[in-house]
Amino acid sequence: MTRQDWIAVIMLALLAVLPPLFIWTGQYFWMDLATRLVILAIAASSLNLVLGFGGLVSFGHAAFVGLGAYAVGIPAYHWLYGGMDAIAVTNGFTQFGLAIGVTAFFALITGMICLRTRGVYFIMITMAFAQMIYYGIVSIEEYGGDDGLVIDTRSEFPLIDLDDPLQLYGLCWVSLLVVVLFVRMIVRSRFGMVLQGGKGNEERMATLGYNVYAYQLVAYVISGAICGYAGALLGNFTTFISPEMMDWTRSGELMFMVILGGASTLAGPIIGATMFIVLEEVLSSWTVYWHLPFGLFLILVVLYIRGGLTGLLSGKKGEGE
Amino acid sequence: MTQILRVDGLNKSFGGITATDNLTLGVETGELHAIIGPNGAGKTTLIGQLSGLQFPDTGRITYKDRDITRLPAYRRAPLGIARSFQITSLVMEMSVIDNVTLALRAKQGHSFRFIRAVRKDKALRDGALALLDRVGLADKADRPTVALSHGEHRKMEIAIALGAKAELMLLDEPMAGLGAEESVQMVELLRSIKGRHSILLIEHDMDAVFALADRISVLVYGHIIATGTPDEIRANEAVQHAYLGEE
Amino acid sequence: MKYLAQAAVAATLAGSMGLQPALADTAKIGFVTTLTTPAAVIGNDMKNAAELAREHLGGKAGDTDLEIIFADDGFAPETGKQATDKLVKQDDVDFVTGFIWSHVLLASRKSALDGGKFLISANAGPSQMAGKLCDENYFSTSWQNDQTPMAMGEVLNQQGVKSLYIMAPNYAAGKDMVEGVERTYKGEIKGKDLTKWGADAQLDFSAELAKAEASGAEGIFVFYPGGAGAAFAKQYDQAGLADKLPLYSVFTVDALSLPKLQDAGLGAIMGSRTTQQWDPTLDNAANKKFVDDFKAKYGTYPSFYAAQSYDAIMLIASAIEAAGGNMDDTDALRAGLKAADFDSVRGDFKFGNNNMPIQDFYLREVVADDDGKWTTKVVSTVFEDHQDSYAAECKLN
Amino acid sequence: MDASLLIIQTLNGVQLGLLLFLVASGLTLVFGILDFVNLAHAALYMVGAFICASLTYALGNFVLAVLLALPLTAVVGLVVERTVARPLYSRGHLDQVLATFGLILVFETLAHMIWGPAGMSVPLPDSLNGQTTLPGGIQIPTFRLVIIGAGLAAAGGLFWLVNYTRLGMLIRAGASNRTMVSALGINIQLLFSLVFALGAALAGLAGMLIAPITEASIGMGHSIIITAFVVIIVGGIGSMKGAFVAAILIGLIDTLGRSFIDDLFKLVMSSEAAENAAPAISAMLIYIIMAAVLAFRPQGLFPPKVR
Repeated sequence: MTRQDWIAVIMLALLAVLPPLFIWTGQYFWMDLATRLVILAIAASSLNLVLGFGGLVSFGHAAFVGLGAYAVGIPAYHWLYGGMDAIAVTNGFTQFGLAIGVTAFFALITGMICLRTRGVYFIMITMAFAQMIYYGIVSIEEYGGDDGLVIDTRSEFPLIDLDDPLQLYGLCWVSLLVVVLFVRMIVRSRFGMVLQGGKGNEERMATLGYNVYAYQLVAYVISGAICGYAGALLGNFTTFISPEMMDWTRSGELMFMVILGGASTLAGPIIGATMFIVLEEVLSSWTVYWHLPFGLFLILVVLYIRGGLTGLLSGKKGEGE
Repeated sequence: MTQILRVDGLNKSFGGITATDNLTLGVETGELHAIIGPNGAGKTTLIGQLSGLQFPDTGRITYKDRDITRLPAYRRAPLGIARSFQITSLVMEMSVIDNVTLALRAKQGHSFRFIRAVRKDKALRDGALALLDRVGLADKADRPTVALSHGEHRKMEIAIALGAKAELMLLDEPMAGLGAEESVQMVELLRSIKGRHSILLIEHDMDAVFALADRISVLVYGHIIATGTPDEIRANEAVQHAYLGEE
Repeated sequence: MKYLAQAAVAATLAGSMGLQPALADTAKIGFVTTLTTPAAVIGNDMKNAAELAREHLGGKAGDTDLEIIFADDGFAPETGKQATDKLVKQDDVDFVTGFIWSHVLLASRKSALDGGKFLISANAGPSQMAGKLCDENYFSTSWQNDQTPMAMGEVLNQQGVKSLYIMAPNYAAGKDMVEGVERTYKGEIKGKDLTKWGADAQLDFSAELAKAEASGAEGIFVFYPGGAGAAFAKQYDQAGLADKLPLYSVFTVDALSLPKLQDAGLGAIMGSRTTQQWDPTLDNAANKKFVDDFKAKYGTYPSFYAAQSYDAIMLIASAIEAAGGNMDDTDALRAGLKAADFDSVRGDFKFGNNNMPIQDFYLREVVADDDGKWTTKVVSTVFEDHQDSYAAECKLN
Repeated sequence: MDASLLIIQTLNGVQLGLLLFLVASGLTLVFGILDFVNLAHAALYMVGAFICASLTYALGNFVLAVLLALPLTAVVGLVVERTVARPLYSRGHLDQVLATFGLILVFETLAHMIWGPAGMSVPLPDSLNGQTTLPGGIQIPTFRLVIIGAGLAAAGGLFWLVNYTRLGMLIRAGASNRTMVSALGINIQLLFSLVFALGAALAGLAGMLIAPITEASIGMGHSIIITAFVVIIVGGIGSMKGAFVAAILIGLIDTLGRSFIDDLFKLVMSSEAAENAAPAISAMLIYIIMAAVLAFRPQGLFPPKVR
């Protein structure tokens, strides 16, 4: 275990212990924050797989989160109000499966086009696809369009009840743990080496005989699917979904979490999401002009904290994109 | 002898600039064929087309009697073509040995393997260490690539090309930026692998080229103006006029 | 031991959040409105009015202290819901009010009601919440969205406008407004445009105005609240449509946009007509005091948003007083709200079965006041004691 | 379909396209030469509009205000260049995107604090405020023609600057080969600062021109920056010609989409569904175009020759 792994372990342990304390002491709002944090950490971890380890700066990951959330909301909506019998279910396995399937498919189709481009073209085309989905959802009147959709019933799983905040949190936390371990496994596998090689030098990898495009596409699909899963959790948590979740600024926030915490580290996305939530909460309860210190902080982090907080904590200078 | 690589009537232009102009060239199996030419002669563009990172506008590239003109780079490598890069293009974030194992693993089928950690693969590691030993870098195997000197990076390039077990090695200025001492080492290293692989060497260092090459082609404005043994090239008037004369 | 530990942890947590233990004789009101983005201009007006109301009450309802906690919805339903969650779960307010936007209210509804709080809309009036989604703990001091445009539809009929072009933003209230005018208007509708809304709303209406003009309609009905109203009015003027395509608007030309339009010298807006349940010139003591003090304190006319927010605080105070300051007696509080026993700035009104106001609607006209400031005045009463069309769908009685 | 309506909408589309070009040209300049992704370009657009609005009230004259606001916006651009942009030139695009995203938040909040949330209307002189009758009896707001004129003039000026001046030569050289320019012994820092300031002024000009139509408001840059990026990506980053063609194309598609797409949809679906879907679909259109262009030409329509 490296020092960075230890930071991840400590973060996960803290996240396992604190929220039950919140419940115990009746701090339900803090519980909400912790749940949101963990879900965002999952999404940020999946973004980190492509952005940190793969060097693919996706500016459209919020679309995957949003799609995942709608994959929960739409079946629940039809289950309550009729129509579309094929997907009118509240079964959690079906809903989450749908979330993963839809986002993986969307990532595959868009990835096939996006990965043909490089550099800023890639940044912008991923954003463009996210905007397409955003406006696509806005145009679907039945699911509320711009107004969003209230999810009246959460996903149903055997044994656990997501209406209970602690159980919902438990599911999110276990999911985060699994995702972090999964990312760790991938990064250390042969696949992960090729992915990181492609980030460092794509031409080199090609002349060695690696079809970098295929590896990147697979990584992109995996990342999109995990984000879709995070979105399904988010939908269950907020019980309200709207196209706002997919706005380009949300994608920017996810990127910020990864960079703030430290790209291409395991702990980075968790720390980044934590800092993000804390900053947002503290600053916004302090002043309505909280975007000012928040923006300044963002600029300072980018300018001066290369390698993110994980880099600072582990005493090792990260790469910093 | 048979030709391992044959290039016929290759043309490539960017915008209005012709980088490769009706270029024809053959590399015999087992020879070290050097290409020299002044700056901007189109050497790197040529190697790009040979390795498949760029595609020619017209013309034809044959490798072991197979047309590979439009074959992408990652499909040429399995056929036995390896290249080194003029501007060092190692994966700086990775350790020295990881860079080399990447080359070894490329030969072992696909890498869509998600579960097992690669650093635990003993056989791979041994293979990579052996290669690093050949270029004299075994003791630095686990250091981050970025920490090595320029000369050592060039040696890593050679190790990686060797690791690819290539039949044809395309070497793009391996001496570039090396000091006198390092150049001598590199010449020795190249001499040690010469004969076991067919090599197309692009190089500025005339001493090295004339010491190593079996045959030399002279590239000027994207066109080969002469091909021959080192002695023939030295004696060639057109070459002297177009190239050596300007030095 | 467990309780001790629990208390210690709670104290630590609460201490770090700056929480104080809730006092029994304080009633907390959460006020969700827009304080960022350009729409903050509406939010600030509402906030000013709520603070004025508290001031007029002396900070107390009976013996109970009133505390108002303002929260920003960022002009977006998701953020608004989060703000409501925080008010409910962390601040543990007794009432949640405010709500400019229908979609924000719809998104926040469950958070407030499931948390056992009273929800009082000071503006948004989505049709769902007047009908199927009505709730015994949900009240409104404004209107149901359809009502105001329905009044306008009636005005259009009276004035013999034979065909109409409609423009509104593409969100819950925009759709309700369109539905409202279509409900009463009997002429031909030549065309309809729903434009992008939200933090990056479409504000350049060149294409839509050109379509409207080409449609040959005799009038144009629009709903563009907040800053978009001023932008629309300007382009309407620049396109020279004042003579060709008379403007009939709801919630568009108001005390927020008029000063701006006056600064920009947009005379074309003078005389333009709009319907509303309230007007600064309404002749009753409560309104006079409200408008005069608001002007004195903030230097501008209050908008209808302000009037409704003022009423919301007054309504809440009247309910607390009726319940004798016992914040745990929800039934008494509910009955107090339902009675609407306070001096509303719109004059008397009562709640229908769905807790929506049954009230008069007026036709208003843009005029200059004695000081030359642009404002509105009442021309006539369009509806008396008007109830919204969704009351029957509500299961309450 | 009504011919005169089509003409009016085409003019509206061209006007929108030229505004987009003003924003996009600055972006593509900064991007092409400095290799710097500047999301904060949106903030400069907003800052230009607010400065111009304030000056219009202070001076009582819109035209004068624009002339003064242009250099002021350029100065704001210079400050941004010095403080935030310069340290990021050598970094990756990711850092640039994030830092300039932060700048947007800072600028928008500052604007909120300075000018209030309400936004400012910008009054026009009477001469610009009415309508103009074009041949064929088509009436169009005069100021929209002014925007078209100003946009074309700015485009012309830029083409002249880029193609016939020494600065332009450096800019073109810089767009295709940065090392070469620095090798020429040019004060590259100064060139970068100038280019950045020029970009800021162009964005500001666009903001100033749109303000009298909508108003100067916080958040006004939010949607246009994304569209402007679409423009330069479709046109090919660094290409002025590409930016121009793509801007006009996207302006036309957006405007004509908004005007006619619901009529088209009504042919295949209920009129209600068409009216609801049309606005979103026309908003999607430009992204669909972008994806399509990049799918077939990953470098955009007019990629700069060598990079």
